Amino acid sequence: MLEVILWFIGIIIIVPVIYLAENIILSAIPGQNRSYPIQPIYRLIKHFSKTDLYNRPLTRWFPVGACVFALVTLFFVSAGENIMLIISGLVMMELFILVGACSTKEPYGIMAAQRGISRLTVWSFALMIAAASLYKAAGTLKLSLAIQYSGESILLSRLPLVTAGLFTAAMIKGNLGYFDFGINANTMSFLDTALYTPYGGRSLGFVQLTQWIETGIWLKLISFFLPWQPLISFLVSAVFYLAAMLLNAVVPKMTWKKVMMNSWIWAGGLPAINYIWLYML
Amino acid sequence: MSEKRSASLLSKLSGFKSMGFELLLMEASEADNKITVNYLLEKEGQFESVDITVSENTVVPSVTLVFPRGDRMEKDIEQRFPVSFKRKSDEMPHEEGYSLIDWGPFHPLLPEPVLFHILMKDEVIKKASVETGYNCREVEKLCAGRKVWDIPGILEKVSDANGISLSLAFASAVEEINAIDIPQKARWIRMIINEMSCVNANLQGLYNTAQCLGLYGDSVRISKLVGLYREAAELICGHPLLFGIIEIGGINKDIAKDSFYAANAVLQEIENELTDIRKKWESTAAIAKRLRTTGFIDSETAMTASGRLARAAGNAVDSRKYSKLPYTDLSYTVQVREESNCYARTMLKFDDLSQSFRLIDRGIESMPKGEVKQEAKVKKSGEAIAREHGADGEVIVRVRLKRDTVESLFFRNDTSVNISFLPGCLEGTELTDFPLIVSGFDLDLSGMEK
Amino acid sequence: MDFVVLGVVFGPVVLLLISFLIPQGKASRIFIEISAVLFFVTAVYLFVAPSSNMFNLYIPHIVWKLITLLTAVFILVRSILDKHYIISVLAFTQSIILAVFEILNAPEEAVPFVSFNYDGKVLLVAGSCITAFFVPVTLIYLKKYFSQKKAVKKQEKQVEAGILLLMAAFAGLAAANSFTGLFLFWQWMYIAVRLILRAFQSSERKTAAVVLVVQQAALTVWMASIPFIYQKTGSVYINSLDAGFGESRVVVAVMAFALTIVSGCLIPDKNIWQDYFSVPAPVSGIITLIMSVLSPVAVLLKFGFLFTGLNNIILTLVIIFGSLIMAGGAYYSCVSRKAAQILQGILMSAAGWGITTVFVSRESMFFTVGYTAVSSITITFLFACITILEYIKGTQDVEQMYNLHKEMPEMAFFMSAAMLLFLFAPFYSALQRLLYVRFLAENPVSMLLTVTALVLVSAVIFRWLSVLLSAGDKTSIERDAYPDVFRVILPLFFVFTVAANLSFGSIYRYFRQQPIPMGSLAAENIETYSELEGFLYMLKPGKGLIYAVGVIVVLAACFYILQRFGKADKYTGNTDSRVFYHYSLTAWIPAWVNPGLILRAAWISLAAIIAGVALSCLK
Amino acid sequence: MSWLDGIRAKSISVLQINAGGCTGCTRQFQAALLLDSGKGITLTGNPRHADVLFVAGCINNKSADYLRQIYEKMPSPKAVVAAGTCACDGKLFRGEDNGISTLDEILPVNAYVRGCVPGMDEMLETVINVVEDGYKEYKDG
Repeated sequence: MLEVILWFIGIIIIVPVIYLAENIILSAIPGQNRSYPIQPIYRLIKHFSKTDLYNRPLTRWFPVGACVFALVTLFFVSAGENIMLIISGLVMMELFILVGACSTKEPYGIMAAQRGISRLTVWSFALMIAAASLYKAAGTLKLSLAIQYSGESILLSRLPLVTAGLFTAAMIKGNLGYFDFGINANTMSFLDTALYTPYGGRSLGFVQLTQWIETGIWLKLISFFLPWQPLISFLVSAVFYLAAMLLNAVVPKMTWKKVMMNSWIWAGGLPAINYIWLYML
Repeated sequence: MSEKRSASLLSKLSGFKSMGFELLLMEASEADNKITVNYLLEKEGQFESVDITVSENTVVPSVTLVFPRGDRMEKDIEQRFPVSFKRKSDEMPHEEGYSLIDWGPFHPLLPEPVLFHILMKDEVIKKASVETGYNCREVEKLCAGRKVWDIPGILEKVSDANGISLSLAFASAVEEINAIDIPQKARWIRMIINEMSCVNANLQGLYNTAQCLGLYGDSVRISKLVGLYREAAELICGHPLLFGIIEIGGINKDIAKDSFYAANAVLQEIENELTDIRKKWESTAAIAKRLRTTGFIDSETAMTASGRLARAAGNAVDSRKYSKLPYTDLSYTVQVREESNCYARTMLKFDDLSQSFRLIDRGIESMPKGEVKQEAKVKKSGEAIAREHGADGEVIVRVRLKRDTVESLFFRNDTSVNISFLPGCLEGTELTDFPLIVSGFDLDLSGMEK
Repeated sequence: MDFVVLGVVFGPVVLLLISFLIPQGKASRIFIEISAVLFFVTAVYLFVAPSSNMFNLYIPHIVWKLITLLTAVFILVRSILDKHYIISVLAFTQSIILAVFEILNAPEEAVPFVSFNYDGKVLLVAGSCITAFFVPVTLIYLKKYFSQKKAVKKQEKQVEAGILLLMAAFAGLAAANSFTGLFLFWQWMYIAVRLILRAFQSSERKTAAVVLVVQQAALTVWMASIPFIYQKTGSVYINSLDAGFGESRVVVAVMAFALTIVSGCLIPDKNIWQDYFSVPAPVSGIITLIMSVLSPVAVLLKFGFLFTGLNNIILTLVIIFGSLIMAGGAYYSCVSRKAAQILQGILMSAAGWGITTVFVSRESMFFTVGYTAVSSITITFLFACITILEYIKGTQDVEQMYNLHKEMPEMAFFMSAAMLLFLFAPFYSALQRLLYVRFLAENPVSMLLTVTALVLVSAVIFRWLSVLLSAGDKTSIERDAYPDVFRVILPLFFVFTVAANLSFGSIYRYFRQQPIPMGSLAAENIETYSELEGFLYMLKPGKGLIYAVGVIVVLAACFYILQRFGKADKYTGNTDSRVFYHYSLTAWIPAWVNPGLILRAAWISLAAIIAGVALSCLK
Repeated sequence: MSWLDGIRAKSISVLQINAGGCTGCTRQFQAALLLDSGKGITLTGNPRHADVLFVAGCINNKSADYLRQIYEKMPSPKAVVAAGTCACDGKLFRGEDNGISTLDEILPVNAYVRGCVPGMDEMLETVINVVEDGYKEYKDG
């Protein structure tokens, strides 16, 4: 139980750390904007200190629900629960955020929700195929049982593409690099993702908190497939994610349909290929 | 307005068109409940003017049937005078399954306020219409009746992109009427200032394009360059936007050659950085592909366009040709590309920038010594049209003077021609490419709406 | 033979005959409603009561055969009158074979001719509840529909008769034990659908006719094959099949499969569905539910043992076909904007699920039965909702449901609750169980197709939910347009739906307590399988109860808030909210890719391969 | 200055709007953000994410309505900064009947940055001070 709690805290902490690292590195690079090292946290506090003003009453409650679901899912992840449980938790969380965005009845909010739904098909497909191949490779869906296989680097050797696909799905969720589903072509920074157009003030704070936790969940999920000690593989996946975030600043944005194609090819195709390939072994 | 008159008007205009004339500007004036619409046509520097006088609230046949570029000018006239033009309306049809959304007037990717109504399905634009008038200040009205000496100070603040060129054009128009010939050094300095304002405008355009491409890093780099440019400008005349230096009869203070050299050094720095960015954009496949696949305009449409839009379609329009500034003493080539898409326009911006840098450099070299200002006596009344090289094309100023007060002032830039082609260009494109295309048109709305 | 079974099978027919006597109008509607309820009650009785031999009455086989013959002859006459000569030729052959083989040769028929096993009972309850709750809504809707269309009373009567016959045919299919029985009841189904389609002239299209012809052809082949089967096995009793013939059982199995697919019209092709789509929402719903979802599963369950013994090739192909139907249904639910069509697609997907998993193992069979029953009940509920919507608002467009929570809050709440209940089947429980299903788990292609289908279906439901839960400004309907019958039926139906969703675990348990009827199957890793948790489809109702109650409470709170503060408060300066239509979920697919075409190519080639493999087994 | 204002001042999202006229002031501000004194200030395109509304240029009747809408969409506490001569007192372009109004006729202004064009550091200092002072509204005298 203690271990679970430690993981719970660790996963919550790691994501701000990633943001800080990104901030520090970016501000060190010449030609990037200067910002305080812990500006993300400042920004979160600021958002929570503001009111939110909507013409739709429910909009400010959906993010709270999403945040709750994220916390529950986080608990499941750190307890190494059944992966399907985690998937359904993530899906439910996404549903809340999308419905909130849709319920503002502002065109750009609805557009964001629409893209979110399209996005959902990709990453949930990736996750479910990953679950299937995990079962095929390890014979179980419980992550806490699967991790012993990963220790002997069976998982990574048998599911390399699934791992890659999962990482791509994490990038999709973070609107990173070529997988940016943002509304206006320039998403100012990672925490200001344009997919969350209709949210503002406190509910934006909740949304961003949700996104932090969610990113942590993804990193932990990916780390289950990596062969090293749990802590080390978690850190490794975090470092990969940081690299993706740094890449984000120099990658041009595309139309969301091209993004969709890319996402299907990379996040949907790789695990599928790997899954079929499992039978060839 | 009777069928017969309108038919005769149109036939007259199309006759001029067949002789190779192009519509330069449209102007209207009101006198005792009669409105006179004046079509000024131009062919290689010679002007033809067609007038038509109608009573109030009449419907005048639209010139767009003959000269498509006249669309925007007609709208301008409609805004100010009680006449209307028989034009196909850009009302948005409401269709089943199509979303109708607004873009703007204030959007991070729109440098100037303008409102787009977009009819789209699954983010593919079916029809788009532009609604302007958000930065209309009625500058012409303000200028009418003022003393000549105030006008350059107003005009240079009209727009960031073309302001300097406008006030230069005004100055040269006034000087033409009063037969003032200004000292050589002043002409050269004016030329340098004009080119520098073009540099500024094109840098802004590139910044906007980088933003539309989602290249956060590059946009930051370019806005660093803008900062550098402003340093250079301050070195020359103590104002980051070169305001307050142009004056009738020259420029209002002498500028030491060293400060020009210092500024030029900064500009060289900018140029090196720009070449780096250009290399990156040309070599990165994703950027080049996206630019190439957006914003295509077919050639016959582009032929009637003007400025950079026309040059991107292989139509070598030399906007420096009719300038009073000593461009003719320097040899320069008109930058032209063939593709006529966003890629061509963006690369032309780079080309124009490097050309401006070269012109500034040689201008500084071959700048004569001597006075920069001579006593200007503005006594004569009269009318003159002055054309000046602007950032993305040509600015045209038409002045009527009564002694030293401005009786009427009219000016336009190329945006008022090119914006007519924007909705047509937007149809069938993705919503995400839409700001990119708009930035490719480099609209100078504040200069257009006055 | 059990009297109750006979009642279930024949009751509707008798009522049908009576309903022709009573005058058209309110009376007959009430009459049909009563019969539907009776049907439901009897089915429930069958389900709970142990098969009672108290009042048995023996019907000699000759009666059945004569009924069969009469049916065939009826079709013959009818088709001649309609100038459908191909069909008449087919019907003629059928009746000849029947006359020669069944009556003259007089083979030993199945004893009893109709009886329910446990799977059949569950499906019967599901189907009968659907009719009980859905038929009244349909009838009220049709009254308005026909009055608008200025149609003659005859058509309305046709539809009612068709619905009654549909019930009877479904019950019979679930209960039939012999090849002749299957033939008979498929024919009834055919007649019923034909009746209904004829009522709506608009849907009398070419492809519809083609489909009907193909169905008749399949039935003729079936009929013609009975003598050979009789030669091999000496009986036409389904369960006595595995005795006797060897490799050619493959052919029988494939034939049974093909007949089910064709007569269930389970073909993932838009053109073929459209003729069932083009009739009004409720009618198309009833047809799809009974003809395309419940009956095929019920029939295939009978042949399950035939398939499990087969070689893996044919089984693999069949499973892939099932998952193809699943994916196709999901895809078509994605591309269509009308609520009815979306639900049709989801139903197809569910049917595909049934076909995919039905052959595989006893455990998965139990699960399949339950899943099919529960999901079809849930979707029927949604069908009823959109029917009422169309009745009141005149539109069933998903886009128009923005301010539903203002106009009809209870309905909006019911709909979204039902959707959420449905949503968790794919996302939590289904995949786990799919993974434990032996053949499916060893079948990457079908697994990928299945997962795609699950994802697409859930995306569609998401889109719908996000519309339902978002607030609108103005209400556009007057409340008094809302008939009181709906006020009564809808909550009842909702309660029943929730109950069905929750009680699935106990149904599952009920199965496991039953002595296994017909040819026993090895249930692989039965323990792990039954230990699987799930929000809904679990053994113990504990978690599911918590989840469902939680969902309903949360939703109720949401809708209360929407009701209370729903209107635009604070500021109204929101001019940028103009008309907005939702994206189609497949907008991102480039133009040169045509999924519909790919699907068509896939199912045609698959069918060809299956046929080839089957024939190659004939030595 | 309370601790909360201190934190807010370390992360300011500015929504800059060029209401019309030459784009000098907004460009100037973009360039100014690269200075060290511009630490923690980011531009946003979304009124719902913005803390400070940075308005420059002449405001005519048409754009005034949109400005009000944008202001309403911003979650409070929020500040409005008028930058440049045009927005502060529309001196040059303001005639009798050309419908140009200054910003304080439309929105409650928290701070003014005068000059054409204002200096970079001035702009940044103003924006930061407005937030540090707890979004207090500007009072004359």
